Amino acid sequence: MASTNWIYGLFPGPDSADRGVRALRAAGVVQEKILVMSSEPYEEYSFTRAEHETLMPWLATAGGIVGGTCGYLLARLTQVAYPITVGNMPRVSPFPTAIVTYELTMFGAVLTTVITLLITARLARKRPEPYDPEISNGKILIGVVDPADSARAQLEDSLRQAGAEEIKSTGSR
Amino acid sequence: MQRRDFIKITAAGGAAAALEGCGNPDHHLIRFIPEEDLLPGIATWKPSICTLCPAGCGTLVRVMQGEAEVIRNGQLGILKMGLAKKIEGNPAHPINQGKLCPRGHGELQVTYHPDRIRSPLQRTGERGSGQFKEITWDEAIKQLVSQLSGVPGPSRGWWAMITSPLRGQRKTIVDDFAYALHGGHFEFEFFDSALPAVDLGQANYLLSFGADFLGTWNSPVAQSISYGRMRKGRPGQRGKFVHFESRISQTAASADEWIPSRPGMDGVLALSLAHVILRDKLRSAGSAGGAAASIDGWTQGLPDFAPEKIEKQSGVPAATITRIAHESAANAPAVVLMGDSAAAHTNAVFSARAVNALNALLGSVGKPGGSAFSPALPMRGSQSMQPTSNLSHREGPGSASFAMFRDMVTSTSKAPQVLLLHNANPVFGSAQGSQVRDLIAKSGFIASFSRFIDETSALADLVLPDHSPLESWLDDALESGSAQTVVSLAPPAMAPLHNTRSMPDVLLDVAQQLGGDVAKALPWKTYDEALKASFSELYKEKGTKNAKDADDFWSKAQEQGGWWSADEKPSAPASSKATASPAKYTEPQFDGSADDFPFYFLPFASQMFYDGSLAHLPWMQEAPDPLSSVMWGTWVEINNRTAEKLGVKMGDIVAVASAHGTLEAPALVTPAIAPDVIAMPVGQGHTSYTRYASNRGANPISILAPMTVAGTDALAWAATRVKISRVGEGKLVMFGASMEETPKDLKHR
Amino acid sequence: MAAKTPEQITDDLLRPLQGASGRYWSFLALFGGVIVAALCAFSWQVYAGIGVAGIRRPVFWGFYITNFVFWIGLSHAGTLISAILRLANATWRRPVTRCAEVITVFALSIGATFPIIHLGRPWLAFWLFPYPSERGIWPNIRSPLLWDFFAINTYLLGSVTFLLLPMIPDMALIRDRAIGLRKKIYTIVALGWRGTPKQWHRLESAMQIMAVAVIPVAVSVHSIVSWDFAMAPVPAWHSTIFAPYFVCGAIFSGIAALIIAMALLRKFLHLEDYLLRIHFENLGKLLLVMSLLWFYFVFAERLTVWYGNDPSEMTVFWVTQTGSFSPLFWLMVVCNFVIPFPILAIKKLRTITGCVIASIGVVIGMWLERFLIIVPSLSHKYLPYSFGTYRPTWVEITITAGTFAGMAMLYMIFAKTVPIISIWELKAAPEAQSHHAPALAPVPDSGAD
Amino acid sequence: MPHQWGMVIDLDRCTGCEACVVACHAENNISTVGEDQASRGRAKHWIRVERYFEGEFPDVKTKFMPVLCQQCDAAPCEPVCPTFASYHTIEGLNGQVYNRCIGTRYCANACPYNVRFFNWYNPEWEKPLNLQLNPDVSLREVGVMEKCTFCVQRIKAGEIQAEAEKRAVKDGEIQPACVQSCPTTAMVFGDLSDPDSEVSRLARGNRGIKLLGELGTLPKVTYLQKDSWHGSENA
Repeated sequence: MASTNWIYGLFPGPDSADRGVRALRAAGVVQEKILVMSSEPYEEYSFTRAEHETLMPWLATAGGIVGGTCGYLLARLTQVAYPITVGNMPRVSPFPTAIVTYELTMFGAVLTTVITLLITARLARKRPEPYDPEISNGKILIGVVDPADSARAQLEDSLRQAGAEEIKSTGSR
Repeated sequence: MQRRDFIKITAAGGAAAALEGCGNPDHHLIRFIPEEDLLPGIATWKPSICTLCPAGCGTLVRVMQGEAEVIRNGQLGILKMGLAKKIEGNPAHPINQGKLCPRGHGELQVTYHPDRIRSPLQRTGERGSGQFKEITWDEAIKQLVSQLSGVPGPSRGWWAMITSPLRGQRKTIVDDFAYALHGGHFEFEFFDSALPAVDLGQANYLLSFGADFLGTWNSPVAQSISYGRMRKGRPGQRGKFVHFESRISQTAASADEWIPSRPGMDGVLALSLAHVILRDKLRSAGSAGGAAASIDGWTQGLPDFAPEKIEKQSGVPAATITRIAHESAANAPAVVLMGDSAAAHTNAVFSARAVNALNALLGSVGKPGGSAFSPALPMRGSQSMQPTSNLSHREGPGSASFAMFRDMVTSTSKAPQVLLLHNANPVFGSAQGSQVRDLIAKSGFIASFSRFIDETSALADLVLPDHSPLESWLDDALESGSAQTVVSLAPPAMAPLHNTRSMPDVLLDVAQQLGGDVAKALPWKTYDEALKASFSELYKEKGTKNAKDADDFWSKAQEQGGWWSADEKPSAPASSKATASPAKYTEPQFDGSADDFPFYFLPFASQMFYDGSLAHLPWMQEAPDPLSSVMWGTWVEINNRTAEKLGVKMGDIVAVASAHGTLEAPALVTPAIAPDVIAMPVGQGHTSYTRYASNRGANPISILAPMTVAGTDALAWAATRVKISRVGEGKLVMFGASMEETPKDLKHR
Repeated sequence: MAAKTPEQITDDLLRPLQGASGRYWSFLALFGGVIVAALCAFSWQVYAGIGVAGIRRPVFWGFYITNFVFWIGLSHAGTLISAILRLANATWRRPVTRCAEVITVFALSIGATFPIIHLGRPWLAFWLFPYPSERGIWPNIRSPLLWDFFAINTYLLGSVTFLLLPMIPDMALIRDRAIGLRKKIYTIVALGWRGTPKQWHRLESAMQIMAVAVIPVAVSVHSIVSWDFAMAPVPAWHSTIFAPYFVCGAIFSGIAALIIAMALLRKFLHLEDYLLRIHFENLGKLLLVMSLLWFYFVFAERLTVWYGNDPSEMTVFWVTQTGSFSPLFWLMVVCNFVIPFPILAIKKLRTITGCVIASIGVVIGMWLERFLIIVPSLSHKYLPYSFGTYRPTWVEITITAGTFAGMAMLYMIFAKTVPIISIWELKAAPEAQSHHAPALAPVPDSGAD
Repeated sequence: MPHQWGMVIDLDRCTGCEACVVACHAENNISTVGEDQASRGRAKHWIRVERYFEGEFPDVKTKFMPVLCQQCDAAPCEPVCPTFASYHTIEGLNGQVYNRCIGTRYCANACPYNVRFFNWYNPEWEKPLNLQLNPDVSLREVGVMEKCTFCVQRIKAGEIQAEAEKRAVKDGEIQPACVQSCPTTAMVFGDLSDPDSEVSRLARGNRGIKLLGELGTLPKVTYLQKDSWHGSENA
């Protein structure tokens, strides 16, 4: 959503933010176009609800399995590839293999978790995104992406009525 | 009596074997040149002789091609040459049969020692300052010749040569040289050498009075080999070994029974054992023969030596003596040895006779499992110069002991005009060494053949460095260690590394330049010529069936490292010429009163340094002492209870003081020594002996009293009393940790 | 602190980032000096040979491995604790977690250097890594040192991410306030955080997963460290109790380190309103539990050895109980039990100072414990002839001091560049939000149209 | 069937003379470290003669026990090495590949017999002592563990020789330096896989024990315990 055309209001707190969101929805703005940003999770508020399902745990598990397999193969294959007997142990010794497998399982799980986070949370991206530093002063940003020019005025009103302290907008007019 | 004769008595009452000299040798002979066509990486084994102790083991030297940094006529350069890489026993050699003691390996480091003298040296600074400058051999020999010409003469006093005990052709050359030039040849050694061959291999019972026969005494490798046989060589038959001494020596450690006895009581104990044997009719008094005849009260059954009577003074329970006597009689063949400390008490002659009598009584002399001398040789092996202060009137060439040199210098109060030194370090190895040092320093001109600047050579005006044994021709005519005739011979194993020359070669050269009697007496150009001459004599005498002609005999001998024949039977030592006075028991005398000096002082030969002559070898310094595990240092052995009384802990520095000096060394607290004895290894405490030995530890000889074995001129080095006191904290460098705990695998069965 | 508004919180916690006092710089210089000294010592060791250290036959491991185990143990402070608290949803954890996790990351990185420092040929340390080399040689998977390699790397990744992820929103916060170069830097590290519900939620779930994952890793790491010893047939090493024993000891020392760190932060960064007595009390209780647990392990271990009565083990046993190592042993018991137990057990004494005193005792005690596990066993291994002793040289001592200085310095720098208490988590804490009511009104789902 | 090299040490023959110790130094280019380092426990003796006293004066018993690498079949030193520097050869030796060693010293800790020695510094031979070095044995640099190899260079030489002559290695043909020089023949070396070899026969004897055998390291060195005297007490 590399759009530079959007309109938003800054709300003092979560309650007004909630109202803002409801107002937008009432104005028929679809969820995808609603823009929310805050300096706190506010998980228990409805305006943050939409985003609550993720595959992350499953991906982590999958990553773990991949890591584990790599670990097992590394342990086993290196022991086979460099066949040297030590201390009367079997060529492929179970315990060490298990330990390495385990460690790399966890490694894989952790790594995938981090990567998944970076991707799904659209972190570490180059392209400019709509943002307002006021957020880190506790303000909550509620806005609309690519509003129809016709609807702009109406959206501004509803945001203001919801309790937005300030309305900002950019893009074509 | 002279030291060496006395030593022989300690052996088995034998007399020195006097041998006729080798006649006129023929010249124009091919010289043997050592092989130098070596393939890189391919080892060749060359026979040689170990010269590090008097045992005279035969060795094989592993020679491989290598690149050595050497100086040749003033130029430093890399030389591809055969280099000795390892020394092993010569399996063919009758003495050591392929085996070697720890010291034997050291000849490599003697050869490659960084502090070896690399060319002739002339003194520049004060005498003894150790400042020398390098000169050429021509200059060096010219100096020696000029110094020797005209001595002895009315104006020019006398001259002498001091060497370690020599054997074989070396001795011949030195003796003849000295005799022809009216000089004296004196032999110096601290510990005994050249003793009997003892056939332990077949012995069933072995009694040892102080003799460290598995470590340093006599021919340790030969004795160890037969000891091994005695223990486990004969299925189902294991000889017993009982050791009498006031301290657990490296040999005593292997004994089935260590019986601590008071110092100097060895003769008493021997006769006490004899007493029991006679009393209980285990042997008849007569069976002892001549050896016993010289013992006072033998025929009466030695009543004075009843175990009960001597229990107190000897410190050995009567019951023990009786038991040992019975065991030894019951388990023939039984052999009795005596040496080291036992032979270093003032009453050692008595002890020696007593032990011989016991040996005779047990009937082991000259028999398998007993003791015997190597058969006599048709070469001038060892011969004593008769004691006389007038060197010009002697019936023949020979050598005297160093003690006589001292007497001559002190009595005539005239130091020799010229003094030659070879392989002997009396300054280090004599009681009151400082006096000996002054004595020697008085000499007009001192030339040393030493390879290293030791305490004595430091006084030299001229140093004529000898080859290392591996670089020189060697020969040895053994008197001991084997039941058969052994003449060892070895060509150089490698070319000389430095600008050195073999001592006999130098003497022959000098003889030629001096001309006259000397030149006649020593007609050979080189040492190997002389050797070859003597071998052709030997061939005529003995070698005819081994070789087709003299040359063949000569080269065969070189290949196998000498000549020996199995069919030579051991010669039963001539039971001592019944000496005039029968041996009466005499109290051992000790220097210093028991009140002022409460402890007996017992120096002992170090397993690694022998008499100190090997202290300059890193391998020997770093090898842990078998008993103390001490490396790179010296120590004072103190009984743990005594130490407790004195408040001395392991490693504390203690001062050991005799009436003749004091030394300081760290204490080794051990249960393996009598509470009234302080023991100390000989070997460390050099003031000048290369970077590895100089100023390391203390030298026990330096505090010894000049006591001699009564009736001889031999030093009674175990006859000094000392007192000790704690000086302070110190450090012992030990490889092993504290030793009292024994892992259960080793618990004594 | 209920009084504190979000703005105040932000200001208070960002204050440390604005400039530093002369005292700060002088401390930094001091620690820096020690570190430089340690680096010189190590360079000297590499140049002259490992022989400049005091280790010798038979004590082939000394201070270095002691430090290795000690620091790895210390690293169990943060991640493990904060992970457990996070899962247990203990709200009081919020101000504590970050300064704990920082300890983990730094202690772990410091500890991980010691296996390399102690090598005879450190320049070949990379031979430990499993990579296809032209030599065709793979490392020996059977060696516990290899397990260490894997475990430590996993744990490092885990704890670093565990520390960094919750830092992102705070970085964004600073980004928005900073100017100039700082702004540029923080803009980068903020990874373009905007605080959309999606980001918030993903972050939360990631942290949940991490919390679950990092605990078993932490346990495995110290178990493996213990197996470095337990896998060798050395008296008093070859024991099944070692893994749990080490893990317990690790957490033990970790909490102690955390308490000390918190006390220092509280004092120097004036965080009296954030790091409250309750935090110290709770951690103190935790420490008390670990102290008892530790004592229980030590007792169990000794008891088994004593009844087992194996000669070689008994040698080591007596050497530590009554022999040459006994002073250190009993000092350890005092530091780890006799001092902390009463202080932490008696409510009156369980003050901040009390907890700190106990913790200092524990840190010292646990270092001694590591030392006493390694050295007495090695110096009394089976054959009495080759028993030996060990004295550290200035090299080992300097390097050890250097690592402590390093820890302090890293911590100081961190505290000056990142809010040591997670601002957003603190704001999000219920008590911080009490001033605005939760949303009750239902939200009609508008996703349909 | 590859050889399985083993050794028997008869404690009843051993006199603790330490010929083996010096022979080993000479054969294997073991550097001497000097007094200072020796005092810090850095002396290297691949074979040592342990000496133990039992009892108090005058009833003191002495025991010598040469200890060298026992070449265990289940060697604790091997699995702990991360770089395979210490490994098990086909002929049953505990090999030590100096070039692979990075100096963790783990093997030395794991070894119950303390027979592994570490190069704390680069070895030095003051010229011309370097000429004594045995070209068949590689030198070890600083930071490398070294140990008794049963004189593997001699074993290989013997095997190559035998192969060249198209014959099996004769019993007693191969001798490590220590065995070679032992004056009392207390040490016997040979192939344990050959039941008729002297070493096998002796190892089967009733005096045979394994040092610290209870650890299950399966040493290939057998000690024959000191015997006692069975002679008669009376004539």
